[in-house]
Amino acid sequence: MKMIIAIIRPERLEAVEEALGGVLDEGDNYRITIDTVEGRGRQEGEVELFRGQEVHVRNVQKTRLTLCVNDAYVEKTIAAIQKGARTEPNGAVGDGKIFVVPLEEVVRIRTGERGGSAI
Amino acid sequence: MKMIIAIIRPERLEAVEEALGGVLDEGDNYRITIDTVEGRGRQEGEVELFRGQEVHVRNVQKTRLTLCVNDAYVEKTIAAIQKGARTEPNGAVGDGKIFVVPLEEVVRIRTGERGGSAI
Amino acid sequence: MKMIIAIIRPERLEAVEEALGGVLDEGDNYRITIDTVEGRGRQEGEVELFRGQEVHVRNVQKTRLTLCVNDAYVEKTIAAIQKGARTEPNGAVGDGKIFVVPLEEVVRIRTGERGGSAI
Amino acid sequence: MLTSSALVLLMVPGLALFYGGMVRRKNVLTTMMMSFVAMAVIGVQWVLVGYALAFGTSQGGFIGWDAALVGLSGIDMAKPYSDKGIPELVFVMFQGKFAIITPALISGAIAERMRFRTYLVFTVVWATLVYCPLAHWVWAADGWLFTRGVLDFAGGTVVHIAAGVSALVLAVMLGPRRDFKRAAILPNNLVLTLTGAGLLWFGWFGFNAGSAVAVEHPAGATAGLAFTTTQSAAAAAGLAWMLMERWHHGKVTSLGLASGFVAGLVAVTPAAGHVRPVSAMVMGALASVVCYWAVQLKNRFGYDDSLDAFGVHGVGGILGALLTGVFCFTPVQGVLAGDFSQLGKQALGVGVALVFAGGGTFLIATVLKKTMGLRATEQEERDGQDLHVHGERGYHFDQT
Amino acid sequence: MLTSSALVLLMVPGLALFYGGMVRRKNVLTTMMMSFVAMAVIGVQWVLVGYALAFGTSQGGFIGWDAALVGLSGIDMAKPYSDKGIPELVFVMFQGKFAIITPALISGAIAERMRFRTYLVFTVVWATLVYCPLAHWVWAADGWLFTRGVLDFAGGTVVHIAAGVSALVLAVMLGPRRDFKRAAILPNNLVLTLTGAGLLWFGWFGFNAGSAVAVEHPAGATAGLAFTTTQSAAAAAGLAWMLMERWHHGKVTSLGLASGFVAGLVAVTPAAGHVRPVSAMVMGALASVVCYWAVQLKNRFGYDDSLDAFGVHGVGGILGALLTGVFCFTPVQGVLAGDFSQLGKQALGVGVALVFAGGGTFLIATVLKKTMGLRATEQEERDGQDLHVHGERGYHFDQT
Amino acid sequence: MLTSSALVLLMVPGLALFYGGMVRRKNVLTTMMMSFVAMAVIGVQWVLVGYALAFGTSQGGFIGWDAALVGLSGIDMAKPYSDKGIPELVFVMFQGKFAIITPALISGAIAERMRFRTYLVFTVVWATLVYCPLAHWVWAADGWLFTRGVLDFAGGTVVHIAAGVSALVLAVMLGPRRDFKRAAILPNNLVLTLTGAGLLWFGWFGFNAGSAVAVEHPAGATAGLAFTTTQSAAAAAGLAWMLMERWHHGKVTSLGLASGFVAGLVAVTPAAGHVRPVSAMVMGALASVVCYWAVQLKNRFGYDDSLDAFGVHGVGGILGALLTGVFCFTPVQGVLAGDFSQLGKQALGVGVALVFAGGGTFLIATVLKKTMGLRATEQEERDGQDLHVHGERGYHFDQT
Ligand SMILES: Nc1ncnc2c1ncn2[C@@H]1O[C@H](COP(=O)(O)OP(=O)(O)O)[C@@H](O)[C@H]1O
Ligand SMILES: Nc1ncnc2c1ncn2[C@@H]1O[C@H](COP(=O)(O)OP(=O)(O)O)[C@@H](O)[C@H]1O
Ligand SMILES: Nc1ncnc2c1ncn2[C@@H]1O[C@H](COP(=O)(O)OP(=O)(O)O)[C@@H](O)[C@H]1O
Repeated sequence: MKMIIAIIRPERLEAVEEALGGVLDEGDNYRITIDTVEGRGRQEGEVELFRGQEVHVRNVQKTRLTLCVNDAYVEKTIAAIQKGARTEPNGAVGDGKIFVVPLEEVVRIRTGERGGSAI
Repeated sequence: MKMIIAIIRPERLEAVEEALGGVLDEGDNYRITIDTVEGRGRQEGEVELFRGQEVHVRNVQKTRLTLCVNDAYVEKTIAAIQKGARTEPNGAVGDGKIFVVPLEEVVRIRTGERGGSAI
Repeated sequence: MKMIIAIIRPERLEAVEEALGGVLDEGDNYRITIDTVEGRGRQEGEVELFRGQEVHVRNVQKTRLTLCVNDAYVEKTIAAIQKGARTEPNGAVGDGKIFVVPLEEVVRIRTGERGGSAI
Repeated sequence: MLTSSALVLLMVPGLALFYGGMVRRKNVLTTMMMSFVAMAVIGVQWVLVGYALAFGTSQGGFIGWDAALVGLSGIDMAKPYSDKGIPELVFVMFQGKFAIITPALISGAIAERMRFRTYLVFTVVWATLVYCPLAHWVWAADGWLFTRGVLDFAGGTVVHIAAGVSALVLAVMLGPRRDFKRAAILPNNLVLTLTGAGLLWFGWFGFNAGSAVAVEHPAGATAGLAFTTTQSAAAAAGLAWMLMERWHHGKVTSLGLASGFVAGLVAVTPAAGHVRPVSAMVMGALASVVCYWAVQLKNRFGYDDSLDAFGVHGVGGILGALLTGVFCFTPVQGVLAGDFSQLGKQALGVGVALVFAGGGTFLIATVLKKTMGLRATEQEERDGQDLHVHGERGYHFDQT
Repeated sequence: MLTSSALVLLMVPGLALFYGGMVRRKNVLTTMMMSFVAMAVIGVQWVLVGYALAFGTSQGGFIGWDAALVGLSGIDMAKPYSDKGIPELVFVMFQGKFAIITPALISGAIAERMRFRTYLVFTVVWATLVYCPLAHWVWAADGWLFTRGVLDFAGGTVVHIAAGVSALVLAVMLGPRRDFKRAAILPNNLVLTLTGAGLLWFGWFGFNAGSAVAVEHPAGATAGLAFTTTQSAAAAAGLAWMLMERWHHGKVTSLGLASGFVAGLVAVTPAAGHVRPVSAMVMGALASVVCYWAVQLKNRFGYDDSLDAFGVHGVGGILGALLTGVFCFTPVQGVLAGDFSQLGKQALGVGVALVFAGGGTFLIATVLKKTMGLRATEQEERDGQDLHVHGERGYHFDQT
Repeated sequence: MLTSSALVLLMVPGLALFYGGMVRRKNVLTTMMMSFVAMAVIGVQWVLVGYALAFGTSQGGFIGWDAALVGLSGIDMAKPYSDKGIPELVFVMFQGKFAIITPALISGAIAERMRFRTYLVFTVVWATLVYCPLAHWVWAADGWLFTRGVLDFAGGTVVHIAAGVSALVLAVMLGPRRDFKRAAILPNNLVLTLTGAGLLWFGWFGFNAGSAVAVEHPAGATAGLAFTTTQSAAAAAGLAWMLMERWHHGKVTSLGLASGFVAGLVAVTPAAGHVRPVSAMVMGALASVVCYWAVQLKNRFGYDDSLDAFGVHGVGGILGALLTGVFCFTPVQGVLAGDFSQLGKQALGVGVALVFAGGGTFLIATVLKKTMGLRATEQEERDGQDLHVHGERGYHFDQT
């Protein structure tokens, strides 16, 4: 089992959700956890104005997705995220990254089930 | 050492905190990190209204707990979270999950201590 | 590759960012993901007032940094965070912790690159 | 006068913000609605029957009635009200604003747990059976308390004492919120509360200065005096609350400053056109000190007056009504001039309001408890009423 | 009268809050600015030429003009306006507020997607070519609709119908937001919307009661009546919308209550000084019911009137104008008294406003579409206009 | 007049929102309190001694005093003020609002770093030693600047120049915030700032139109003129600031629009009843251009006028006072009519205000620096003063 953590542009969330719905078994009810983070990378931050003065905000708002999946689904999931999150046609700086972390155990609180079937 | 990540209902946080206080050594000063996320799973999202029109919000607000513990405490911690987070009497869809990730190193910034004693 | 997760005081972020800029190759463009969490540990929470009554808030606001780095950079990164995040001169309760989790794979969405070079 | 009515109307959003800022995010809308909805339900009730009950021809000093006033249909739009020189409709509207704001004040005590629909019904019934008679007694020319010389310039007794004691009764009957004293319950948005306090102060000038029209027309000297005492009392009260807090906890809170302002405004309400500016300052300062400690009582006795509707409006109103008997100098003299009789009359007014409004609320709430239930379900209380009752959330800051 | 003008000014921030709270966080500033900016651009336009066009010497009943009114330079500051006893400058300012608020109302239909600079240009052109003539026709002593006896007490036709139908035309021409119906679009901050509704109600008293000056001076009976009907209609409408929602979805929303208030206020605007309080309540309640269903239409027909500028102002305005012909009793009698002629006149006014404002908007927008483009870029729409157009974000809650 | 006083009071919450929205979240409450607290402390000071010092019997044109005015005890509540036909108490209250708002304006320069309790003391001392004398000089019938013919219709010199220059002196003495220019400091909530600007504009009508009573009673032509010029200047200034920004950065910010409004209102304050509407528009537009560049100076010279109290109020006030000498046409003629003498008088007023307020502030702040310390501790500045000084946080959006 793996925990897949992806950092994407907020505006691509819609497309990623659609792509995920296509590859994961549960259809539209696939499981995911989402939060909002600030990212810093190669992408330039925003410039805001305050009474005629430019204020450079180094960090950019990003959306972070966390999906825990069984090994068989890892590549499918990565591919779906990539497909949805990439800016057409060739990708752009700031499109984000996908990180894969090993996952040792999963427990479904409702039933107490563990492992692959609980995921 | 493990990093235990649990996604629970916000309203159960109180009960989980109580249960954790019972099993962890530090009593009420056990260590935890908490943030708020949006979750999607088998649970139905909220329905809100906007001028007579139903708006379906697919995602549900959840609370995410992160606890890093020594191996000996993993099962105790899981049990405590399960106890606190489960909707009586038989659990309900949306009660959440617990994920366990391997943790290779811990550093306490204040002292520079590492490993199990720093946790 | 490792995922380094650090919980620090919000007010030390500035210093940590500076220290990281010094050790990571990309200079000021090193990559990081930041979010805000609530922490509970040895540190006392805040006391707020509501019409003459003290309200104890157990949790403290903390900043969480996530940096994914190649193995060669792990110690440098830890050292930089420690340097920036520690309250002078001897550290204080609440300075935070650094956690290191194994990272199995990285994908750069823009290019599809994987592994160490994508990080 | 029309301007005054408009100002008083602004107190409703002011109160909604004041209260709405103090509750938790999950209840911000329901708390604000408890104020706003009074504009709708009492707004209709007042035109239909409320005005007739409060200011119709007196039936023995106990209640008003005039079939012609139902729906205001019998009011000649050009007819001036008694000898005041203003059209009666203007008077109806001005009084209507008081009728609207009063039940809304009560909502502060029951925030975050009262069932919304029961609250609505309570509001209408209370306005009809408690507010209208009391207003008649104190303000109508033939009202039995008015004829006995009880002074209530702009609603200390009718508005604040009545609302405050009813709030206390309801809070006790409802029981505390499920996590009262257990969890850290903190205001979701004190910016709203401060803004609300500002609007309340602004609107209060309409309340107090506008009430001068009951005494004279065109508004002039008395209105000026009422304006001055209102301003002075609020300022002194804000200062006193701040000093109180500084001494007690070493900090000066913004909620404290706002609460002080409101306490001072409440206390000066019955006195506004009757006392001197310096007396008003003393009244305001005293009100802050007394209300500050009254608010601490709830922790002592364990009732959950969520936003201190009783602690501020009830206690401040009682104090103000009594002190009016002490400091008044026009049209009658008070204790300060050696005359204790007015104080006695004021005490009578206070006593009657406490017993009548408290008792009335108890009866109404008992019936409602048996029929509709007073309290929100536990799930509603946990998740917040905004989502369950209104299908909304106050803020959606995370949408992309 | 000055006070009334000030109150009407407050409707602009009120509207900004009302609309600003309903959009998504990423567009909160641009939506608020669409209201505020009217204070700047129409504020200048009105002084320069707007007043001259609307209230200058009538050129055959179709448009006003007086070179001396350009920049208001020829107005003797002490000269009273016609026989109203108020200085003409005061009248200029009062009317100017109407000219400011009207185009701002339109912005509700095109929120979250119209190009900001095109909106600015549209606003000025529309105010000059659509609003000023219409105001002249309906309100100037020689205006051709006025002389035909069309009643529009405080702007039902000139303000609400004109803005509403223009809003609809623009919304259709712009097309829906890119994620309309696809994504869950939820209001970022209903607290703002409720507060805005409160300020609107407050300001509306200036709108309606102040308009009484067109009838009499000093303001008295008519102002009192207008105040009472305004209040009654809003209250009844709020209540009706709530009941509607309760019946339809089992919930009572705060946005619904606020929308009901506004719908009632819109409907009573043309009627304020002409109908009885009880009639106003009926008008308000009917307006809520009709607007509620009108708002549902957009889902049926697929146009995206983002914040229901047409659904509430357009529909409410039409209904109000027609019902004025039904319920009016002063200075003329309506259908209720068996006289259908006023209803006919009202229908004429409605028809003219619909055709003229709708057609005018269509022409202006067509030209602008060809020259400047009506719509924000897709990227701006995705990220929100706040950042792209204004270089700002509404909230920065995460800074340390 | 009472209404005007109430409107001016609303400027305090307006200013609190305007400033409060611009600081970082951690200081939102302390910044808002710096405005609100003036209602408490100056509210009391004015009744006790302030009014006596500013408007008591003149002691040689330099200061007023009347033992009978202390605590307003000697004012007969029915006595009209001089020949204005309003009760003196009304005049006291109207002037009191100016005394309250002025020190609050200063807080914009020192936001996010001045010690709160020192600010409180500063406020009272400054109001007594700087504001009251200056008000006496410029507005009292025997004030030495008044007798020399300096025009200051509604406080350009007494309020805005005095506050602005004092703000600059304090900002320089305090030094910049610790992360000034280093970190990205962004406004926590521009919605508040826009709302505040709206309330300020609304209140400013009270400021300017109400001041007409100093000239005539009942308010009429002059009030109408003042209202018109106020409106015109603000509109033109908003537009000019927008165009300026568009040209400079290619964007049009909401903060810019709001700042333009305020700059225009400031500039027209001394001129409101003395210039024509078109002149007011020119003044407003010029004020925006000049203030825009003045605001950029702080980056040049490195002082940290956090929210531009000097850049907008100081510079706008100076410009407005001088331009009054250029554009005035009633009761005296200005440069435009070929008469340079009024410009000289205006320059005298400006010079005196700059030297007196600037010097006075320097002295007071020097003493306070030695005794109480001007600056918050570094920890307070880091964490924000809300938590340390007030034991509160502005928003708790994360509670469940
Ligand atoms: N090594 C990393 N550690 C933590 N976060 C990262 C890392 N690399 C990228 N990110 C996150 O991903 C986001 C996108 O990265 P960026 O470098 O802008 O994209 P790209 O890979 O297209 O150059 C960043 O804003 C940051 O939040
Ligand atoms: N595989 C997963 N990956 C990421 N998050 C998950 C996963 N499974 C569950 N979650 C999180 O847990 C929450 C509860 O899951 P849900 O399926 O509703 O509960 P249940 O297991 O009772 O059916 C979800 O909202 C989601 O945030
Ligand atoms: N074992 C842990 N699991 C999860 N979070 C932790 C753990 N230990 C520390 N933290 C986080 O780090 C923060 C600082 O910890 P604290 O105990 O106050 O510091 P110190 O190590 O200096 O005593 C906590 O608020 C919490 O968010």
